Amino acid sequence: MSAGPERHGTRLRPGPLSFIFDGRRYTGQAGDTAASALLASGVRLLGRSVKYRRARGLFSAGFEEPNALLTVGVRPSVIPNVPASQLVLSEGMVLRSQNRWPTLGFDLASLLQAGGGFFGAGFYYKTFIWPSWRTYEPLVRHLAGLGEAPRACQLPPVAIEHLHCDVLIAGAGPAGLAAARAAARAGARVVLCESEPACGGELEFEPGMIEGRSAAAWVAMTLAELATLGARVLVSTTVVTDDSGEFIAHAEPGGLPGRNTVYHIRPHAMVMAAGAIERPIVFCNNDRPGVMLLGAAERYLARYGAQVGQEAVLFANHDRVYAAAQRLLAGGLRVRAIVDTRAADAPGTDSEVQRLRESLVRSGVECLSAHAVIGAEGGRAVRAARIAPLAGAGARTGRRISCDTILVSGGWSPALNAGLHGSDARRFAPAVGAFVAGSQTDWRRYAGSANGHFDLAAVLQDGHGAGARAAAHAGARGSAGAHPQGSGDAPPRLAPFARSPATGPAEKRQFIDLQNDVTVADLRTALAEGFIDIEHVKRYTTLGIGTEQGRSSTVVGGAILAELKGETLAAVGTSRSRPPYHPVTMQSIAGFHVGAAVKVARRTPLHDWHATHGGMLEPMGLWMRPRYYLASGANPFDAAVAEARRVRAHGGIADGSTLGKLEIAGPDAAAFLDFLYLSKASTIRVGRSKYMVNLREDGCVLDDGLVLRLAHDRFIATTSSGHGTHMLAHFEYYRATDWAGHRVSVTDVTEAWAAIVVAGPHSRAALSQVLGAPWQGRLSQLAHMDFADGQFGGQDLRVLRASFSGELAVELHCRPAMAVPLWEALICAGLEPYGLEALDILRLEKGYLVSSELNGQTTPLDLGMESLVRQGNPCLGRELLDRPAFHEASRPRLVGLRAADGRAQFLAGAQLTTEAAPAQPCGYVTSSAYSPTLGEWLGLALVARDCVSERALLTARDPLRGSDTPVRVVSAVHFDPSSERMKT
Amino acid sequence: MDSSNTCSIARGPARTALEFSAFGGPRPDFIAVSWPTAPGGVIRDELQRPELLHFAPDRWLAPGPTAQVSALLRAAADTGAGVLVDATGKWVELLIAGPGAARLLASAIAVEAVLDRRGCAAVTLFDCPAILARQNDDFVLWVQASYAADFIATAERFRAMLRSGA
Amino acid sequence: MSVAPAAARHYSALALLRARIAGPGYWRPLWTGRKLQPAYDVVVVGAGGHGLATAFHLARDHGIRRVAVLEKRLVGYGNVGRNTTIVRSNYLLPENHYFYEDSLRRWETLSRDLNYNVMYSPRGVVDLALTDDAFPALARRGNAMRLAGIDAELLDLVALERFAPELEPRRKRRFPIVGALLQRRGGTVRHDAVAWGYARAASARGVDIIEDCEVTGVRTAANAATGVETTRGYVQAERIVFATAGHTGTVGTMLGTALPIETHLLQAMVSEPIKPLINSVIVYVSPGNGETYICQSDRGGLVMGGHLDGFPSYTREGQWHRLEDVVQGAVELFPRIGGVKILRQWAGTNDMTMDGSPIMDRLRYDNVFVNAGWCYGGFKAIPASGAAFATFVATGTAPDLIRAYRLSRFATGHMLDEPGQGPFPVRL
Amino acid sequence: MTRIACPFCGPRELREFEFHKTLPTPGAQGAFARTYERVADPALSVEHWQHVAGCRAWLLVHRNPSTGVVFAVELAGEVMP
Repeated sequence: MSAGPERHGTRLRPGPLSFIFDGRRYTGQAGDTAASALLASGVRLLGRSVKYRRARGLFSAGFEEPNALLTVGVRPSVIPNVPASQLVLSEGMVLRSQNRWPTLGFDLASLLQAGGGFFGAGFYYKTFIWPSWRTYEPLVRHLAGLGEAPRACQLPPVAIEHLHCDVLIAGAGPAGLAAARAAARAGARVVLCESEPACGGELEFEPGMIEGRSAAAWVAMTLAELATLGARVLVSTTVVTDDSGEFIAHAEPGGLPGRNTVYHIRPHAMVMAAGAIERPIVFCNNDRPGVMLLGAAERYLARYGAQVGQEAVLFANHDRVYAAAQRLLAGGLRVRAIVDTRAADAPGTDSEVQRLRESLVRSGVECLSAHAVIGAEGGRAVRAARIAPLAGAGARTGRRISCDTILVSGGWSPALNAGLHGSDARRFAPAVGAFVAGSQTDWRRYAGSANGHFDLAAVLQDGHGAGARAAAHAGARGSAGAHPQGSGDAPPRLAPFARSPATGPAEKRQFIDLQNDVTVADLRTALAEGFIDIEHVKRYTTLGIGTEQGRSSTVVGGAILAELKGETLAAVGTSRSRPPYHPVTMQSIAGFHVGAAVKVARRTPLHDWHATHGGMLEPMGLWMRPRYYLASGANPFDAAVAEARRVRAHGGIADGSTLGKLEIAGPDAAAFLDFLYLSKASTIRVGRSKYMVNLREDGCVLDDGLVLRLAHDRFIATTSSGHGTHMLAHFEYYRATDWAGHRVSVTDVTEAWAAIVVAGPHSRAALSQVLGAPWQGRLSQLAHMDFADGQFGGQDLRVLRASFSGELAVELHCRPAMAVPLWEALICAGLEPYGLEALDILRLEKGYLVSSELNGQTTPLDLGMESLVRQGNPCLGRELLDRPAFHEASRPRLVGLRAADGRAQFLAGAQLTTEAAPAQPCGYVTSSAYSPTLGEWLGLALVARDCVSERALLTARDPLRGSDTPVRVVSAVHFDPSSERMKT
Repeated sequence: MDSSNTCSIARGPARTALEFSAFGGPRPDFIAVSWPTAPGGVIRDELQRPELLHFAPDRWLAPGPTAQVSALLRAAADTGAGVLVDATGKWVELLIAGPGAARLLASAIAVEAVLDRRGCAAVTLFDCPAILARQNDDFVLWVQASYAADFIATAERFRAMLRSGA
Repeated sequence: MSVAPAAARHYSALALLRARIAGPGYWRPLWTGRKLQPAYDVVVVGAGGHGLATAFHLARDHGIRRVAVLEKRLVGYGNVGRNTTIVRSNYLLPENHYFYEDSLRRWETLSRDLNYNVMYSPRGVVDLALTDDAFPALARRGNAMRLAGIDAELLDLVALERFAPELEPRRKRRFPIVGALLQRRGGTVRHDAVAWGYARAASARGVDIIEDCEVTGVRTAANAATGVETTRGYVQAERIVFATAGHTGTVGTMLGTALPIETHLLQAMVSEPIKPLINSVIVYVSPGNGETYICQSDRGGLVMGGHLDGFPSYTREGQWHRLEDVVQGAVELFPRIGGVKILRQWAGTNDMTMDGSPIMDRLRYDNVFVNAGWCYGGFKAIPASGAAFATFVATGTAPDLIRAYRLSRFATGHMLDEPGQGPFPVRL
Repeated sequence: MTRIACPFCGPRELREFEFHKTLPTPGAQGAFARTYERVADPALSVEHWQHVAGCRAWLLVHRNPSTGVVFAVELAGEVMP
């Protein structure tokens, strides 16, 4: 489509721009939004409504757009539901209309609208009961939903900036600008956020005079001054919510995700100057393409030189309509009539407005008082407005004025509670016909229309005052100077008017919520069925839950509800708004936590070695650990079996650096550990270690590990890898509370020590070779659970003789810088690495506990630690362990399992049953693995005590995986029960 | 490219690190004249590099202590008011330098607020536990070693984004 | 037979046609605004799901004539209308899975039982395992369910891909998916409809539902409660039922009993509506971020929830940074939804017990009953809870189905700690 | 909810802190009461929190759980609960 003559507007730059809408190529101009370019190209039909699929066009020029939502981009990576009014075009952009099939012009499902009242509020609750909702649901789901579901997302990660300032101001209209200037002049560090790409608010099109200049010149001058005062002005940026005193603002240049920035702003004071949103007046067929907000027409004209139509009827309840009409007339729109709901002698008609009105009449505009537009004619576009007097003859039928556009304005509703959970106080202001801010705090206040100010002079003064007070609250000591003087359009003097009179059937086409097709008839139904509170009405009718978050509908909906209930709007109230203030993309919310970076990964000092030597790294909590090594086998099972076999036959090394290590030091260290562990640490001799378990407050086992006594007053407590962070907090908690005032400290040294496990019959020979002469004698002197400190390569080395494999083994604790050289030396000495999977096999063969036994549901009694419990150490959790339930026969007990036939496989997660009660589990398999050493499947299980006897026969029932395996209860220690291998 | 947003991220040398923990209670007598007692207090060498950082209640970090600092810490431990723990390898030192350093860190935290009237602060940057301090016009930080690789990767991504003027 | 109130209009497609012909005035209020009477057999405090269902069953199953439900604000204004609408019975412990299975069976027929379409949608609930450890834990749970006669399937990656291709289970991820537990009969129910449906059905059976009536105290005499003080005056009651969710702790304080309950916020959020993308309910727990669960409403919005906000609160204002955790999880799970926008967040106040399971017991007095501690699980429990609790209140004996939910279990050690996290509601 | 001012680090974002538990009734004796009983006062909640993303100090926080207003924050142990 041809470009037409070049248009002029505040947001336009010269130069054509082509884009595609529903497969057709159009030409716009640099700076155009999709809305302005399509308007200029004469496109009126832009979407279909959710429920009835009625034809819809542009309704607004801002975020409150309920109708003209587009899908942007090409498949698979599309962005759905982008308001055309917010979307700044770029060359070649591909746009599609939504929610229609097969085409926007002819939508099959629009036949539904013939059902009219049938599909009204509550429809779904009353039917589709037989045979079941599931029968109808797929069709309903496909008819519902607005834009296309994206098949991919190719958005880059967002930029993030954390800002600290004295005063944050949301909104850069006249109030916000005056506030920012006052605060900055007073010496405050100011951040000013404006949702639109340009500052000024309605000053963009309302030609007021401020401080002797045109409004536009004043805006430019103020922005220049703010820049010199060091204020940050962020355009296309909306404060979306308050996160406990930290405001989150999202910048989305061009109205489309792609180059987003998320700001976390921490101000000392906040001014909300978010302006007001024009509200419609509801009449029959007020949803037809061509019915639009009056302010939208002005914005499209001033910003983009775009005409919203040829011939218009204006419909309003206030004085501002006359000045607007004059500007639109001057801009080339033929204004056929102005329909004012107020009586001719209404107090609003002051002399200046009278003069304006007379001049409009002279220009051929018909000016009607005490009249209303009672209906729009036309299907896919407005063809005429039906006008009627509000009283007397002709009030029901009215007369027809042909036009293609009806511009409507029912006043303005302040944008309150920008993302603040709707919890701020608000009060009804009759002169505004809406709610304004109520009581305010020093640190967060409102300015401008939010306080009910609608004439420029008052708005500027209010903004200035709010900015100055906010700066003072933030501690700025300078003078804010005098408030800016200005004059603009006359005060609106509106007379609240929410909807035109209508007959019953016509109320079914009086649309309140355009996106969700909520009509006056729906409100009546809701009331008749007892949904009388505004919150109930919202939930029952879906009023105000659309993508524009009810901006275009909640106040007018409340007013109509008040009318139907015979109450005041003040009494009816409005439903609570919910954050975010603007819908924000999930990618922006996710921040940098996307893809591989979704969660930080912790790496051991050997991480890179594993990665470059075929170690299959897998997450364990935040840690990355090698599960197996590719060189050992192609799949996890084969590799683990080979690695485990190798350790028993020869030897191997494993990375144990993820084990948590807490250094507990001070004169009270031993007593502190006695409190935190089931058995006593104070009996450990220096140079020795001990396997110990921690209890949770309720007596269940929390964690297990070794405790090493380094000195009389110094210990290292190791924790399992997955619990390290939690155990650190646990130790710190009791140090800070019950043990406050005692002389003990807790220091996390997990990362200060790498740990290499060296296990297997060949391990001692390899170690002697690697550690060399200084260690030779000491190694052979180390008894089981002894450790020795020394040096390796000039750095600290601790050799701990402990085994979790049942083999002769040590753990080498070294500084991280030495981990790779030590590891490689061990490899040179003939040892090969093994992974977590093999480690688990080795542990299981020895009956050592893993996380599936320490699952937070087991007590030390369940795990066979009666002797430790009986020692009677009065540790944390000990008292509650005496509760009767923990001693009942139904409590589990840890046992070993083998297949009855010595061959069959059984898996962890299988439930165990007895022959007597085949449907009632008496326990379950906690761990299982194939043991290459014993040549069969082994398991550990928790089984009710009354079902446990040596050689008892149970069934491992695994219906999920289709197996029932007879298993026999055996000792949990499957291999080398006397532990000769690791002790010699 | 905007030169005001450029910065570099450099790993410091691996050095001995000591952590001192006091047992709390009344103001202990170990405190020498130069000991940083205020929250976030730091003592620095002549090049303004932090030598002893008070990063948490009753806790101090000495990254790469000189003989003098070591002696100071040992003397404090000898009074019995606290203990010294060798944390060598726990922290990875990183220097973030250049005109864009503050902006890079602002991708993770409100730097100015966090370091307001203090020499150092314990923080979490891109989900990584760290101790952050100013060093002349630049920033120095000690990240817990297991997080360091991820921290550098995330910081480098933001650095590239800022350099390209996003 | 009590006098059928004018509210009774049977719902059907035919009735809709009739209404269209009859014009306005055909439909009647779902529950009638009757006047508060001075005395009742049972006063139920709280017109949420549990309170309304209990009242309904008291009237329908036990023929108790004088029942009132007193509500501080509006019918269904609390958690019943703030949850993520998920119903399932995939619990590990027998005490829990038999109870929730009873509930799920009731969900299957509830629309017909209430003559109100609550839109039960058995689209399948998928619990993902992200680590090798998690997979056997899911198997343990699933096998326990199967042996109890409850449907459960364990899906490997191939089966998961077939069931939910939109998940792209084999995509390379920071936390790779290893498998899933599927309960096909699990799914969603339109939450508001449950409150309204029960209110309508209870009202039709003569229950007085009184909104804007806050209970401020309990009057007692001789070791029994005699009635409740309300903002509309004193009401005498033979028996009192508290079903006040997040305010149960305060009820305990009112009666001088410290309960093992903390009140926490649980938030939920919804995206803009899009065409169908996610066809089941997906639940997963990732290390460090806690839980994310996501499904798509029939209107097209992606409904998400996660872990608790993290500290006691009655504000119903969810923390944005908790929302970030949930959204990070959702985007990690479905990278394609990165460009879809979040529209609203909201929160409910959850009565978190010290073992994560509910409390259905007497409280201090023989004729005071408390139905609480539903933690995250309250919504899906409503039908079973209402039926069983009504039996308890009417007969004085707790049915087997809920006997394990007694308050004394903490003292005896019979906790029902499904996740094994001990006496702390908040732990990631 | 408002920000928590860590006695050591100064005011930090709420996301840096982790709640642990509500304290039992003052004077509660025995492991059972300390482990299971919670005070439910909508006007005042006394709690233990940790500044996990900062100095890791354990804090004693007095808060109004109905408004989110924080009355006082001190290091745990300085005043025994």
